Amino acid sequence: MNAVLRRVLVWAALMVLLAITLGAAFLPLGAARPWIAYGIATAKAALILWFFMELRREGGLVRLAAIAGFVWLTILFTLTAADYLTRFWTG
Amino acid sequence: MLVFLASEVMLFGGIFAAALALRLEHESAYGAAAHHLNLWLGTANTAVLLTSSLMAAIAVQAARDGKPAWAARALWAAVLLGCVFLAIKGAEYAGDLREGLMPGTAQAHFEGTTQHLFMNLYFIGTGLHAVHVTIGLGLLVVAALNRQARHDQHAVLIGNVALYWHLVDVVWVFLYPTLYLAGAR
Amino acid sequence: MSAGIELWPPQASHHAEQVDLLIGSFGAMVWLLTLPVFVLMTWFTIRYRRSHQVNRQHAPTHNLWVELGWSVIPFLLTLGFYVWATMLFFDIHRPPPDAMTIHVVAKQWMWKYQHPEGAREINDLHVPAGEPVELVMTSEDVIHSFFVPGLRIKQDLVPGRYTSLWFNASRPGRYALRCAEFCGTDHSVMGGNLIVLQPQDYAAWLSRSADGGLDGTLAETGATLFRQMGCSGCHAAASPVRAPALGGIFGRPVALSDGRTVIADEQYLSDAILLPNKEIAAGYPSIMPTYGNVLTAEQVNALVAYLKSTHAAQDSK
Amino acid sequence: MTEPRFEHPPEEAAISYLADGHSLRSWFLTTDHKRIALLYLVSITFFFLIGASAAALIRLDLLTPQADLLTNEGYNRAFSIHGIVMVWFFLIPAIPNVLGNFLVPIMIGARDLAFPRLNLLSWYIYIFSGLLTLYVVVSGGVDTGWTFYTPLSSAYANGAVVATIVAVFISGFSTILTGINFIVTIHKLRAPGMTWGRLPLFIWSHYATSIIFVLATPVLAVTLLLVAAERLIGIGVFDPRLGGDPLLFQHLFWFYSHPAVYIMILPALGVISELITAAAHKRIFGYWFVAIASIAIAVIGFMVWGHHMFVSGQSVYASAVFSFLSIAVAVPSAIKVYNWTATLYKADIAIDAPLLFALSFIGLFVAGGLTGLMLAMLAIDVHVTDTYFVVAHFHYIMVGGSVTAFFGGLHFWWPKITGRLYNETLGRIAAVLILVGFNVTFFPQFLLGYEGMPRRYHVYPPEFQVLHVISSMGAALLAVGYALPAIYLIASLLPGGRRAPANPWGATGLEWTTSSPPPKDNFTEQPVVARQPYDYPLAHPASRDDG
Repeated sequence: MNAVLRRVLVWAALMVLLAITLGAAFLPLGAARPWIAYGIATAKAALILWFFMELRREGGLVRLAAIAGFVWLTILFTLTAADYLTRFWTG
Repeated sequence: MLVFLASEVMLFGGIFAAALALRLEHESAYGAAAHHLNLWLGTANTAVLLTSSLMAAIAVQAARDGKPAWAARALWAAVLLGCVFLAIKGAEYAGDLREGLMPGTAQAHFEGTTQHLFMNLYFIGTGLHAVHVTIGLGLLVVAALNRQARHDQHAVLIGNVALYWHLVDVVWVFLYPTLYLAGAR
Repeated sequence: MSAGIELWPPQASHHAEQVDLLIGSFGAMVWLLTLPVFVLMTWFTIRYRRSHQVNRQHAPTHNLWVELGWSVIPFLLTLGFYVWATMLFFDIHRPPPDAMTIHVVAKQWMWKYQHPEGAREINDLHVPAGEPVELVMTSEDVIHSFFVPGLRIKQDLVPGRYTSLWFNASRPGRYALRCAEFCGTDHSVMGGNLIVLQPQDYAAWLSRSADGGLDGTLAETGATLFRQMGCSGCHAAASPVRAPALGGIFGRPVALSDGRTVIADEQYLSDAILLPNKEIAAGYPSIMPTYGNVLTAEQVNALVAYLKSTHAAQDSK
Repeated sequence: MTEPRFEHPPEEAAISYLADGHSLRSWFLTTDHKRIALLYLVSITFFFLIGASAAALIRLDLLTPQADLLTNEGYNRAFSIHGIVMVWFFLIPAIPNVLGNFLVPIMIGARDLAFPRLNLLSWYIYIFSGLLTLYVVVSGGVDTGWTFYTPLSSAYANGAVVATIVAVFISGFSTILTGINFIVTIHKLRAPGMTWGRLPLFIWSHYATSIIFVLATPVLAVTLLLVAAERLIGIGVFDPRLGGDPLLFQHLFWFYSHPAVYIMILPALGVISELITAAAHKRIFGYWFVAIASIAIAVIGFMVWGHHMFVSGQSVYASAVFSFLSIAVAVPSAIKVYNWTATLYKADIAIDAPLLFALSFIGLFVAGGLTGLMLAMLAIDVHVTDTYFVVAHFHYIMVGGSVTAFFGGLHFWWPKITGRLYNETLGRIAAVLILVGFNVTFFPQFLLGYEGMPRRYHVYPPEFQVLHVISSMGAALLAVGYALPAIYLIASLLPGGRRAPANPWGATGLEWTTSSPPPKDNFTEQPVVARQPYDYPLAHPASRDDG
């Protein structure tokens, strides 16, 4: 496939995701809403990383370096949230 | 370069963690505060930045294909879109200032403390992002002006600049739901 | 307490004895695991020094099972102590239901206490021996930490939040009480004594303090404030303003405007007074002004104690 | 002894890096990693002296229960400066930026780091932030402690808080750049044949350290930015009056600062692995376990920060999780200690100053590590946290561990760095003095802590005085121990100092195959690696006959 065309298609996919996430924000989905919003954001980030940042062309080590930051962020979020979510549980 | 980008990701990580904590602690007020942001400007900016990212990606490909003229055009398009992003951002800030939502200014008045806090976080988050956009723009301009870079079929300079630009984009992709979407209703 | 050197702090409660037992036995295990390392290290260094002719044949370079052994076995042993220590820790965060509540407010650089019967004191805290006491604590400025070495307990006091811990001091006496979290200029003199009295002495002390011209129990003080500060204007049952009636609210679930339900505990009530639009009760407009700049932390405590007492009144009806 | 692994270059063939230019310009604009390492050595020594002076004031003041030397504010400023300078301007850069900078390229057979100019830039950033810190010291200091806890730092503290925060913020960039430089260098510039399985353990530990540099430092940067913004324009993220949360600061701060402890200790572990094998003349026991343990410490080290917050009002369930993870991180550390001990078995040990430093390191590190394990136990931590027990614990790790390893490494590589031999007898005396002085200083603090002496106390109850006096006297002994090497190491540089051969210890490792001091490009020809690290002959020739 033509390299430029592929990028344009990825861009189109990003725009579709943007439309979906915007639409979903107005639906009465309750507690699921943030999950959907962040799920779509993750999907968009993955598209950018994989195609625009060309991780698809790279070896395992480079991919590892690229996602290391995100993995570490997950550690930060998970354990911080572990505090906030359970702080007011009474035992 | 990617190692440096991982470092940048962690820089924004602190902001996101603060937003997460705030949201967990002030569930309802967070959404109410976010509602005051202009969702449509935020959405438009997301589209602008994503498109700009596309241009940067095309520039890399064009350089690789030995089409320096196209590479330059794509880079300038990316720069232009980046400026549009900053312009929209500026208009948004100006609106916030008029409405008295700009912290630290004389007109500032908030409906309650959570909104105050949210707006502070919004300005720190988007401000830090805007600084990165500006740096990214500078890099893009350097790449666009550099003859050698355009003719380099390995696209080393353009490639790295584009990587940085994509990262700025990725950060925004997460700022958007954190700040704007949370308030949609 | 004799002057000069003191090598072990007094044990003022059963919990203190438990902690000492824990650290003693854990220390013993640690020595058992460490001593061989030190002995072998020294012995190897002397025996295999360069000038010494000994058999050095067949020195091993690796051994998976040995490696796994000395990683996993100490880890499992330590896990046993982890369970023990964690249970002790949970214990000091779960007060028995009959514990008496003393409010503690810290500020730079003093401790203020409010007894349920209305007695108030500064820096020195009197408590009865053999009775569980729960401390509900907050700070007016920076983070402080309530530390009684004799009880082996410590808890930070965070502005804007309530933290708590409980103890049951078994031996009457005076025990040092200190601030353990750096809190600015006079951090090191922010202390006092925990004075544990026999229950009858405590009762006598309470009545003496009451003679000092105090205005009733903490809940009564709160009731007065409830009127003075205008709370009753909106929150009384007959009020023209639409605001939730608060009689018996403590400990009840409250439905919020965003669909969640919370239990009205000390934290919720205090937040409702100081940060009123943090959590808005369902069906009511968000019109309450913040009292953050009007009330002191002690006055908030009194109001919460009052709301708590209405709970008790309604239950008895 | 060991056979030379490569053709030794003729001595006159290459000019040593020290002789290559003598102008100021040739030093201050150098991109040679070895010269930059020396620039760092001089600057961290300077900051060590500042931090040590603050420590001396503290220990003198604590000789008596009353305040007779410093005022309350003076004392608070003294320990804040002590902490800030020692952590960010001495301990963090000490081993990576001096020994690491010098040795990482040589050990892997490279001519320089991947980005030599970036390396120089990071030194300038470090110096700039250091000067800013000095400005804070002379302009009245700061009284927040090195931890900058909110809301004390953001709303209540006097003094130059913002300037200090900016200084630490800037120094972070220096750290990040060094980390990136090391990671890329280790990935891209290894000599032919230098596979991952042949890397010296020193390199493994620096690789792990660099990961922390890159991933943890930015979180500190943004956290400090938020504190400064809070102080300047009141953004309120940590301010309870706006609904912010002071504990969030602690989460973010310790997300950096606990891994920062591993930044200080991991390179030390790498140094010790080199010292032990060289002195023992034997292959390390369990190479892969020791190498992977470094990475494991770096990764798990990111998940234990909450153990600083057991009494902070953090959720008790989160505390239980953090307690468990903290116990888990002790496992890889223990593996290293056991492996070092096993390395000494049937070894051929030269009892020189570096080995003495290494053995004292192991003893002090074990003591510090095990008291750390006690602190990870929730119920024990509740009693001893924020007391002198914690103070003693982290000084065992950072001073007893890191600084001892730094001294050991400095002695071990001194002949390589300077081309001179120091006085071995004085070296041994210094090693013993430091070990004794250190224990006299800090062991009493464990007792003080358990008895209930909180940290950062300027005046204290009289029953604690005896232990405080012992501690202060130990500190004097320790000061002598640290001053002694400064004297004989500098003396070795004077004209007439004994010249070092290329390989004075008979050690393996690429750095010993080049001349002492190394030529500007490290090697006269590209080294090729064909053997395992620490490939010593299995037994000493003298003992083979009785086997």
